[in-house]
Amino acid sequence: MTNILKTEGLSRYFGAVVAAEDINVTITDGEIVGVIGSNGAGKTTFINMVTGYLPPSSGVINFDGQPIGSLGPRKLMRRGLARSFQIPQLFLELSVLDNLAIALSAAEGRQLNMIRPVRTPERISAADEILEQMNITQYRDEMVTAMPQGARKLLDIAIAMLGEPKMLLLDEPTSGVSTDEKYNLMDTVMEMVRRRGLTVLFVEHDMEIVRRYVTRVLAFASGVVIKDGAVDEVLADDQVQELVTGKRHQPQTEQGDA
Amino acid sequence: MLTIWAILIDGLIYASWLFLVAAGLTVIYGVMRILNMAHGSLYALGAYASASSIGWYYASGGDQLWIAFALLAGCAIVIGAIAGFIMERGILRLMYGRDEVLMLIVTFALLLILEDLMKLVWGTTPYFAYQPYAALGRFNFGVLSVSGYQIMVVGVSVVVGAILWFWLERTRTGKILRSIIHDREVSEAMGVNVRRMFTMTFVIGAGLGAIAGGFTAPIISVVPGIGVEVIVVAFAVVVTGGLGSITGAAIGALIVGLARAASIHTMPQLELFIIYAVMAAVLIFRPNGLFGQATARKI
Amino acid sequence: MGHSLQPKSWQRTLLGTATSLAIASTGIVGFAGSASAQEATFKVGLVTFLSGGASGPFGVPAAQAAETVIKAINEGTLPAPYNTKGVNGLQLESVVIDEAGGPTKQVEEYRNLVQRQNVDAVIGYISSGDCLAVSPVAEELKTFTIAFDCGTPRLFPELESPKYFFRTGLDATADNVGAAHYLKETHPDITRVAGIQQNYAWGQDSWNDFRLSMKQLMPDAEFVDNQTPQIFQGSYGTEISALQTSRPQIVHSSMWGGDMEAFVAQANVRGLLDQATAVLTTGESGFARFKDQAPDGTIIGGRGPFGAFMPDNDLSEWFSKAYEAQHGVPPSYPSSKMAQALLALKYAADNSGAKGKPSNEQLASTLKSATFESVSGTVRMALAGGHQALQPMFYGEYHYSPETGPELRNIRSYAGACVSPPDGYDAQEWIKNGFPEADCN
Amino acid sequence: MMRLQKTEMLLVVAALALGLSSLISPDWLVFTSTLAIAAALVVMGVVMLMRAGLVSFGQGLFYCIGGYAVGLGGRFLGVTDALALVGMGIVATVALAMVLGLLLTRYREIFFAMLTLAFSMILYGVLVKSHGLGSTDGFGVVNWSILGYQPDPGHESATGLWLAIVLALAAALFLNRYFQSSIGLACEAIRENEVRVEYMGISRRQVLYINYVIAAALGSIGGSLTALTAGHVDPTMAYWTISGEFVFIALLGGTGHVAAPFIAAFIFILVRTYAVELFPNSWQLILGVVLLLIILFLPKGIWSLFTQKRRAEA
Repeated sequence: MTNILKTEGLSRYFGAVVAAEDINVTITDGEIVGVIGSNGAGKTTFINMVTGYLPPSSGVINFDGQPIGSLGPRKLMRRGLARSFQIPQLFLELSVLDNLAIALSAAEGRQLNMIRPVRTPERISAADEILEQMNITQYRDEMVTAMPQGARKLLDIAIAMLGEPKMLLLDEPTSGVSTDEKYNLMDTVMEMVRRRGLTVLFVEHDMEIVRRYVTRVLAFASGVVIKDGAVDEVLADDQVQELVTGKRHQPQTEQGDA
Repeated sequence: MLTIWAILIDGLIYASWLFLVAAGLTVIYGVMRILNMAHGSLYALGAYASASSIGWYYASGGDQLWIAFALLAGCAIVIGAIAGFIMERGILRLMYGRDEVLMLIVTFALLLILEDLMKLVWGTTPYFAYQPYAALGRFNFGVLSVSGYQIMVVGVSVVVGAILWFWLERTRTGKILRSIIHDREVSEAMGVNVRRMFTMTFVIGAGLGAIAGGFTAPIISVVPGIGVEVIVVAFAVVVTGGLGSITGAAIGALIVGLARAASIHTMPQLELFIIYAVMAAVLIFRPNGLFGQATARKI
Repeated sequence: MGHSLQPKSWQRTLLGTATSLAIASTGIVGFAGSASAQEATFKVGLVTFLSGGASGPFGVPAAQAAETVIKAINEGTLPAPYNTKGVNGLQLESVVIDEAGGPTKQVEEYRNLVQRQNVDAVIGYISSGDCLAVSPVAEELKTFTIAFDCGTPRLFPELESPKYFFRTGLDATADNVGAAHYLKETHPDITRVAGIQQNYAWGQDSWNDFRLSMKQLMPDAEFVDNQTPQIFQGSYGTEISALQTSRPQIVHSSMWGGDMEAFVAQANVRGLLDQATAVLTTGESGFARFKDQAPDGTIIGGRGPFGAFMPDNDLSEWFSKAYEAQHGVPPSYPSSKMAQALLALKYAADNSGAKGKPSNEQLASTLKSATFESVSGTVRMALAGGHQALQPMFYGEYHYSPETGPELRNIRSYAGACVSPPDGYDAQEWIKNGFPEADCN
Repeated sequence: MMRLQKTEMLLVVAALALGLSSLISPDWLVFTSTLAIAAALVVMGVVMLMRAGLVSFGQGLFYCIGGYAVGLGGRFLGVTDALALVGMGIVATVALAMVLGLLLTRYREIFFAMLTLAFSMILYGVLVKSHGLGSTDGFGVVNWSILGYQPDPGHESATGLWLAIVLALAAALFLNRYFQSSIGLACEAIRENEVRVEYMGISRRQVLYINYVIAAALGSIGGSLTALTAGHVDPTMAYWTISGEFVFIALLGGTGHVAAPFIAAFIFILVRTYAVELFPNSWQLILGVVLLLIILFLPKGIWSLFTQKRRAEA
């Protein structure tokens, strides 16, 4: 079992605001790790740094054995680091099929073609297959705007999984999804994850989901990892209960990385 | 040495004029995210209003300078505000939420319309209201001379700038406006009546454009097309300084003004594109202008 | 861009647009139909600026002059020799087109006039660019065309063997050669000369011609500065200080219209015109409006014997009266030049010897090298192989008093042969070589 | 796929129809059509940029270079073959666009618009200053031939129209494919959401760069055709109001389909011609009102009238 992701002294400040401080995390291949913490605890900041969207103020990130240095999301994606988003990042004015078609075409990793149609038979069937697995086929030719939140989340995650990533970061996959959809959604996602044998790191507010799907948990509070360990142990921790699973909330600092 | 003084003086004078022209543009953009191409037409409108009113006043035997100035400023502001109100309520209102650049085109259409409307109202013969300009005489520094009126314009633009700054930074309305500038959704959520603020902002911005025209009228001869000439220059200033920032507009105006004065005194042949060169140069090093903030999408 | 609309509204719009398109298309057909069959009348296209900065000082006065003259032509109320109704008996009908939009658009509009509107002749063009672009088309379409104002000396040199294209005015060379002559006679001992020109071809050509002429006529004069503000800039504060720092005695300017008037007013207030005398090659167009803004002694020209420089004769007398009666102001030079072009058309038509409507060929051959009476006196089409007028150039000093109003003093005229290069000479070469074949007495 | 083929066939048919109509239609209409097609080519470029979410207020830059390439090539290099002249324009334009593109692909929205405007205004300034090229008056274009065939006087316009049609058809067929292609779609994706595009592993700047350069080339072709047809070039081609006109036409047609720019250009030029003629004093007003109505009722342009139905089925 090798480390796939390793951060050392990872910190990020927005002016005086501490968004993340001295985060040292090691994720080994095949792990499914949950990240919990109240709003502004630094979860998304952490993911943004790891995926190269947000340069750290200090610290080192190693992915798959090499430091990511100043690589951006694009280069990291090519190295096998994919992510989904808290707010699904989709092409709203394009059809669902086109969203997948462009993603598939990008995932092939070749120079984009300017004459051959993006909707090749192969890509169409591949897209249909994905829509099948996510059972959102009915939206195939709709614009994304026509899809409910849950379906958008699924599509967002599906797109993240294209291009054979080694590791997948899910940013609050169930936020904004109705409680009855949640579990189907997570089941579908986890099914696909298992089939691909991905390492997953996912941010989650819903402790039920966390209990159910992860083996290990990182608890964030005001930018610091206050606890890192097995699910039950972490969720049982008083500090965690006070700062995270409790009702206490801190002001939004995530404006910063916006 | 002489030239350097000349450059500084002329640069300052031109900069203050630029600021007058650009202020309304940047206020409107800052709050409403509309780059108002019709701003030039509002400027022309103000110029026509003040030129014709002053012309009428002197023609009917008036000779009180202060009345002339009262007329000049008054007519310009009033007509500008009215036009602004009509434009905002009549047309822009129907377009809110549309793409930023589409709004640019909408105001481009307004520009075309206003240009012809003004022609229908005022005809095409030049209006010439030189009396106030002549009345303030000049100050001589050796061979150099500065017209009193130009100095007054400098004063006017300083005052306008100060008022704007106070209004935005020190008043309650200003606070609300800044909240809108910072994040429209949130302030809407916090129950700010954004639409009313928009109307107010646009009317004020339009008024500013008209004032600029009003105070320029006595210097120039007011003819069709003067509006179109100032738009791009004003744009350049505002973009250089950073869209939506009063300070930016002021600094941008100074930079452009001095650069232009310098080129006219030293190498006149560059004058035609010095403004664009400055803008391009600034944008290359500060992609959002000197005081502009980058806005990235939240994820 | 934008966002989708509700089906209802777009269906409505669909209908709306469809119908409007239908109307438009029928409109086209309608026009195509009505365009032909214009026998009883002679249809002339008038192209002049109706929008933009050139409309006020030039375009509209010219259009108003056309209105006045065409009315008189059709009523036969012009003085002799034009006291017959219409042109060669045909009522004159005019189509007015805005010259704004640049040469490409003007070429398009010209073709529309000739090929769709079926005009029998075209009179117009203030912008040199438009003249240069339209003249070859006129020749290609074999349509009798008179340029009434545009001043570029390149016009005929670039149009080899013109047949249908005429210019009833002088080109810019004459303005500036004339100005130099006037300075030599009236200000023999000046040494420091500066200039301020709008930054485009007209300004650049004018300054070149003036500079070269001065080198010939007043070799001691030194050129201390030339400012080139953008056209329609309006405010010239910086340029004026730049000029002041170079301490000129003469400031030559080919600026026209609002720009010229604004510059004069500003330079006057700033004291530049106390230090230096302005020479305004197009100053006449501001004659009626300067009031006390132009200091006495300011030297102004009218691009020939036009406007205030019109000689006293029946035609000019009639024209000044009729124009002022109808439009409230005395005619400025663009008005006179338009009148002259229309008179040239009437002359060509009346003397074409044609039965009914004269052909383009008849009109062209009649006007070629012709001599006709005009508001500016007797005009000889003696340049460019008979396609351009040869006329004297006038300059004078502007004086104003509230009582008597504006007046011209110390007017001097220079024979056409003195200020215009003979055929076969490039204008600038002609000046550089010391005005060969010029006849200045 | 099927629809694609159909579009292409329709384009070819339309082109042939237009070309043949030139045999019967009056000369002014032939001339106007040629100018409309030339404008449409430039507008295609504007549309390409719009699909990527960028509005250029400086497409006149390339339009002007195309025009001047024709003028200068004929005048100073003695080139008279129309295709060669157009080609020179394209080469010059692409060279410049490849430099500017490096910078411009970093900018969006207003800043892109203003920078493009600035660059074309700088060219305008340079041309106005270049006295040898006639400054603002510009200069005439020499009589041109095409592949050795010298159109005899009076028939230039017909030949010009055919040339325009051929070039425009080629461009349209290419763009039709391009819009369906990976890069074409990537452009729309960038307009919609750049963050996702980056996370997909697509280089935004590379895509925008390619898109920008192609758009520039189209602008140049349009300029060259205009110069060949009108027989005159002058700096106004680079003035910002001209670029504004192209944006105007682009909005009029909408970004929905390659045919839209052509329809829009025809409508625009006809509306303007009749407005200028019927209301010589207020034609700008009419254009303004038309533009407002379009934006108000057809935010996706005239083409949206045709597409509403297809969207539903597709």
